[in-house]
Amino acid sequence: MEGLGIKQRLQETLKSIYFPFVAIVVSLLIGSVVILATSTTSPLTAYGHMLKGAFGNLAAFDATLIKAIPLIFTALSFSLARRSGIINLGAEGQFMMGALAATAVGVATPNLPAIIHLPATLLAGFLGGALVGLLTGVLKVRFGASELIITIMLNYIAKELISFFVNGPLMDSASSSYPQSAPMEPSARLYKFIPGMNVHTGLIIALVFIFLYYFFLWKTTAGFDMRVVGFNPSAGEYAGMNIGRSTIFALFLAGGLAGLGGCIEIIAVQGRLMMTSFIVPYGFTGIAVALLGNLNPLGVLFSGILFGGLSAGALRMEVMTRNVSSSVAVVIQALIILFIAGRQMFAIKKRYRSRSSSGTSAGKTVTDEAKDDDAPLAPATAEEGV
Amino acid sequence: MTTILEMRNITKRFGPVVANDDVSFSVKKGEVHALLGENGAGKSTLMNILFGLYEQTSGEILYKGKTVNIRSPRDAIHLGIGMVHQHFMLIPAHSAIENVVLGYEGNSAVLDLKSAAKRFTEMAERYHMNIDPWELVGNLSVGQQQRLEILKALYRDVETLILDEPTAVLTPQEVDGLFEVIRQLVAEGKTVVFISHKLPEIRAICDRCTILRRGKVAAAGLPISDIKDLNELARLMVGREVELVTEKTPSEPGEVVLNVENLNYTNDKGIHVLKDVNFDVRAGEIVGICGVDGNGQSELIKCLTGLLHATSGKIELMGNDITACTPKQVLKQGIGHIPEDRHAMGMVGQMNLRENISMVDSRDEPYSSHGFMHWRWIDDHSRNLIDKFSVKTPSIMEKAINLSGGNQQKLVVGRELSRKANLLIAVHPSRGLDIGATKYIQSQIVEARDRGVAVLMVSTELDEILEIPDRVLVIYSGRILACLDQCDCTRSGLGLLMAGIEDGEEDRPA
Amino acid sequence: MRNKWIRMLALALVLVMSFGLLVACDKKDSGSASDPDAPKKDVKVALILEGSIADMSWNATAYEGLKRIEGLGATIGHTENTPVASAADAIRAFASDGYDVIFMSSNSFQDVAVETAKEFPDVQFFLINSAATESNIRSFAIQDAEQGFLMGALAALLSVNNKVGFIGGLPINPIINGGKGFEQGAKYVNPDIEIMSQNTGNFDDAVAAKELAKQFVSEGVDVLCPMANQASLGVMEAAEETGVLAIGSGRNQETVAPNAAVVAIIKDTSIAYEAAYKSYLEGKMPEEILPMGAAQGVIYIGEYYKDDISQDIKDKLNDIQQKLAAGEIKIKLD
Amino acid sequence: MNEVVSFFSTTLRLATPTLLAALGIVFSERAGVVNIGTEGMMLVGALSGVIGSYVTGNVWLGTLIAIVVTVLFAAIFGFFTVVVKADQTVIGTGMNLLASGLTITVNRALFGASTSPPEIDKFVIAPIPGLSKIPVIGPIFFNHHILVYLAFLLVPIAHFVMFRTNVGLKVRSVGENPKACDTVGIRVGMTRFLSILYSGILAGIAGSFVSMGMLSFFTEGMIAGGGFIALAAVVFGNYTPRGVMFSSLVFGASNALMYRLQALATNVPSQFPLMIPYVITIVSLCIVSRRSNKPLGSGKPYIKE
Repeated sequence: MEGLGIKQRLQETLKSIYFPFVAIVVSLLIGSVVILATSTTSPLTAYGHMLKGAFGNLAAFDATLIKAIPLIFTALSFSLARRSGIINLGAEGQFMMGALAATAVGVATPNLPAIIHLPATLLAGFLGGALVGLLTGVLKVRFGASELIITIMLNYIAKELISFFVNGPLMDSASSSYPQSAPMEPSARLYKFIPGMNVHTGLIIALVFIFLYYFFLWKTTAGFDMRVVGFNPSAGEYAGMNIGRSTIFALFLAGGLAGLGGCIEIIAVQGRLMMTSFIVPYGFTGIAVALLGNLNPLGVLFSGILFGGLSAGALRMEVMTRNVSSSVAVVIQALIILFIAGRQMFAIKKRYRSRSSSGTSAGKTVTDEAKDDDAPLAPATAEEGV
Repeated sequence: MTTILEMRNITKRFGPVVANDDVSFSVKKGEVHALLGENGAGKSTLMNILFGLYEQTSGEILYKGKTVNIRSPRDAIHLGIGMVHQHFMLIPAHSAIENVVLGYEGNSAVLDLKSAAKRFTEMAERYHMNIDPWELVGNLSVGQQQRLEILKALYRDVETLILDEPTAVLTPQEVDGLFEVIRQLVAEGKTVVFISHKLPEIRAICDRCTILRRGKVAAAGLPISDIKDLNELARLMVGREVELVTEKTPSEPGEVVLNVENLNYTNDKGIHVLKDVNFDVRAGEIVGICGVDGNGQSELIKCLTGLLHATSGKIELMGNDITACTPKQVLKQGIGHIPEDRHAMGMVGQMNLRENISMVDSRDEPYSSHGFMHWRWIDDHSRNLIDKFSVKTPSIMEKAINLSGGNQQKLVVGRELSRKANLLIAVHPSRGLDIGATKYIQSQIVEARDRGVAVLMVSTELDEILEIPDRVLVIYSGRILACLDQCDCTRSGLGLLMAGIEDGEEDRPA
Repeated sequence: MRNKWIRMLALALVLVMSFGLLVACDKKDSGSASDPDAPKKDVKVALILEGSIADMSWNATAYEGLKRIEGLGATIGHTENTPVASAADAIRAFASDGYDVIFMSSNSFQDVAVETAKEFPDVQFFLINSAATESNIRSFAIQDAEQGFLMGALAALLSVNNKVGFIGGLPINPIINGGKGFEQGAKYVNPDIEIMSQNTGNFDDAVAAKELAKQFVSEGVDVLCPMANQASLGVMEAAEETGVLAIGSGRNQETVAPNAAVVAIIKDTSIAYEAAYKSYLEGKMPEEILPMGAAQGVIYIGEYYKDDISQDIKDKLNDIQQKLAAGEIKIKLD
Repeated sequence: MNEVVSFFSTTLRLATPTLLAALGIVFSERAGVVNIGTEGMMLVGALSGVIGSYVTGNVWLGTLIAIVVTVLFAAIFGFFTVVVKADQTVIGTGMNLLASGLTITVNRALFGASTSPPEIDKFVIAPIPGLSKIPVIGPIFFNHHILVYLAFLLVPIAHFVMFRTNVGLKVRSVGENPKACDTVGIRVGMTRFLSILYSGILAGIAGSFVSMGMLSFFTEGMIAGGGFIALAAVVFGNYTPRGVMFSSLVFGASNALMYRLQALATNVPSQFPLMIPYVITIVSLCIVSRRSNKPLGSGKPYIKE
């Protein structure tokens, strides 16, 4: 940033932390009421377990990282689409289809060297999701159909397709009649890479894609076009950009990111595709991660880790307390989504109410951060001042 | 005459911006009171406070002698205040009568649109305004929409009517009709606040005027009859002597840059918007397209820039057929385009200046190569550009939305002029700008012409049309009615043409 | 003005919540399963469930089994709705908290459990419906097919139209095997019987199960057998409304079908859990996969809800159950 | 013949929850609110209806309680979208998640985890005397739960309210051009908020119809996408009550067809019939989206300067 001193940078950082912090605190407070009302455990104890399970020690952080990886991918998927002016509620289905395509490649060809097999599997995962995104994009652009409903419907269809494949063509014939695929070939798997930790190389891939997300949107012309179109489609059209193509391409990439996440989840964590591989709503949680991260690359990384921690911590909370059910963690997650999306609520509104007679204003308040958001979260109709 | 309305010491801040600074304003019953000022002087803000759309930071309002607390338009309407906004507040998808009764407090739970339409029609006839109450607003002309807006206010029995820049979109003849209505309203004892920055109109219709300059009162309650020289008003409004004319030498037209032949365009609703449009623009000349908004200018420009595709006909740029080109291809051919609405098209408010500057040429060298942006070069280029076009901004990393309207337009104009364009299309280049910025941008356009650029300018402002172009085309209902040399143009002649009366040429001086 | 209102509301919210939290601090934490001061004499047993303990079937009986183990003096803990992706973490969380025995309630967990069990050689793992046996892993296989077989046999015995229907939920292993057993059971009684069998693809959507059941009835099915966890209730209700008979696959399903429900063929996995735990206490755990079916008392015929079932039918069914238990009837599962 | 009767009767029954919820959404959509959270509202309605019926012993009182609770839940949605002006889609998604977590938590806290469903008073089939005896027509149209009749009776009423009354005009206008409404003294936020509450009422009724009419108990996650289908029905029905009725019937029929196919073609993998409603939704959206009554201000919060 030009002309910003250290103090201002610090202020900027504080401002960017303020909203997520307040949102999380308020969510936890309301969550504590739910815990109080429905169990005999003290919320402080429950949250203590949660914190410990998320960041308490290296092993906890390890678990947190593993859970953060798929969320980072679905969050990148939502963020990329959102930056292009599209709301992608389909990361869920794209995630599944990526996993499905990756499984098909990952189990199909034994005796392939990993150097070929692994990239092929990752590519299949990417394409599996990307094609679903592409379909959404084409339907939206060609027929003007709302991507909200299309993506939701495609999520259900993806779920049925998974069910069909693991009960049919991809069913593991060798071991049993279980509705699950054969295990991924060792050559198509990702492994641990830090001694003493369980986190797998998917973490590196996630970091690479966070960088690529940044690089693509801010350093390439295609990404630049996408951001212009996302903020203001008519400006994009005026500037010679092809809105339809940009939309389709954005959904293709967004789908691919989600698909890659699904692929990595299977080849690194679950080992084979099952009916029950997708109980966790990776796609919908990704929305929260993306929003909490303000659609920014580093933001997505940190909020991904936070949500990974929430999930790992919730598990520990459930393990350690007898009667706090995991649904409480779902409630807390939902509350975080609500309060992050509604973070304007916590803005310290100075500039509209100041009745002081001093001529100069106290400079930008936190309100500005919420209003002049860097990300295109502000609705298009927001009237633009005077 | 008694004072009906008094606004005392109104101050309104938007963050660090002070839009109204200790403004006092008083209107007498039964007068037409002009609120005069440049764009951005705070006229609309003040009236929006009066109408309850904004809340003042401090100050009080008295209506009929009583302090009133107007917190929403509902309160204003209760008091008998009506407002016709510059941008019409109508719903195109609804019928005229639905728009009229919308929000009317006398509505019964089940709407009786028939009797409402009867009352509406009687009222319309009284003021000689004919509007079919059952027509969809989307199908009404701009002039009809404005009349509908006035009737909508009158339907609510207002005593005080605020008209915010009512003449901006009207032909001179429609303006005359509007003035008739205003006179009739005053004759019935109603009070009118007339917001404008057009001095002749003020003199024609208003009794007194209050002048705002940069949010402060420059003159309060000045009787119009006392004013002898319009320049005096202009000086009060701008705060300095205004050069009302942009310096310009006669043009030296060169080869044909843009040639449009028999262009027709029919939109998806099946309306024939452009009819056999023919004209050309030569290097080193400015061709102005003059006409009331909504007569096909937008569509014409969109056809030229590839945003729409003509139904038939041909567009040639430097001898190349660009009729079927995409916007990208057209831009490559060398067209600079200052779009009609910079917020909607010309810029991205949430992006910073350097991004806005690279928006149009992002795919081409030196902005980028092989798909990667060259931010370092763009930064240098951006700094040069904001220097050259005196865009006031703290840095090129500032978001465009944080700039004032004038600086935003300078940014867009600067960007388009700095492109290597053979043809510059400038649509309403000075709309919404103060006189200073207007003159600056106009001079930049003239300078581009002098460099040999062909310029096509669209404007609704007669002052601008009379001053800047070398040739003037008048467009009406999708047809080019006339092509006049600048010296052949008169205000009344253009006015008649803009209203679709082709005989207007007879009026031109010999 | 409105902004002020929002802020006040938000502040009030925060205040109320903080107050709630303060009050909460006073509350004694009686829920925590871990008690660091407790002597290490009692056994700690954990159960990792893939589904919800409110599913009235598979996971519910598993949880019941855990409760039985608690009755034997163990300290217990569980996680439900645990995705495969979290199974390893759940194992680590329990193991590092000093749990001695961990039950994994689904075959989905097999790969993860085998992998993670290596990290905790001192912890005894029991995998349900799995084929894995390692030094600290024992598996037992619930004979879902036997449950289906008994349901099919009884359905065929009761059917007047010679047409019986099986409605499964999510097509996962126990359900699929149950369906296979159902067909063979029905054919065992009556080789000419017509069988309709379908999965709704879902354990949540009771409406789907109910509508599918009604379709079955309109096709002439007169005995309905659900195996769809909580969605089974929909099938029972469909039977009640259409006046056909229904055979439950778990306890409590009959409450919505007082007239239609004949009996429940119960797959009481809690017995299996208890048996496995006992074998652990006794230190006598066979290496082969433990079958848990009719022979072990895991799968049995519940109490008849209807009085008008002839003794002849009851006897025939009991006979089949004994044959299953004795291994005289083999169910093919490929 | 019997099969035809059963097919159409099933269609009407299955269309009802969609229709009820969609008749609520159609108003909130017209007011410019995209209510993705309907799924969650229906879930809340389903549980609170069962609780209400269990506590009061009366299905109507239960429904009333469902309405009250769902309206409170809808008020949270309204608070975030209208007052705080947050993104409607994201808030809706959050509401769905909240509903799924809360209903599980509350259901367990009240009824325990693994017991039999509580016995409640439920809606019974109410054949219309006389009419239900007409062959073919009778069993198809006049042999249903009262809420089925109510849902279809509500269609002309909703149509009348939307297009003939002052309230309807306000609602339609607020979605098209909120600023214009503001300038004629209509409280945009209040209108939107109330239309959200209204959609909450109907989502509550729809939810209680699922848990107490189609079934007689609550199970976790029982709405299973019904709210999203209702949302799609509004878009497919082109934002009019009559259109919504038509599209609800199409979805009802496609579901009925799906069950029928499942029952008949037992060797077709069950997954493909299960996809039918979703595929039909996508295809139908592609067909109608070009000529849409979608309000111009749809999905955008109105921010007054």
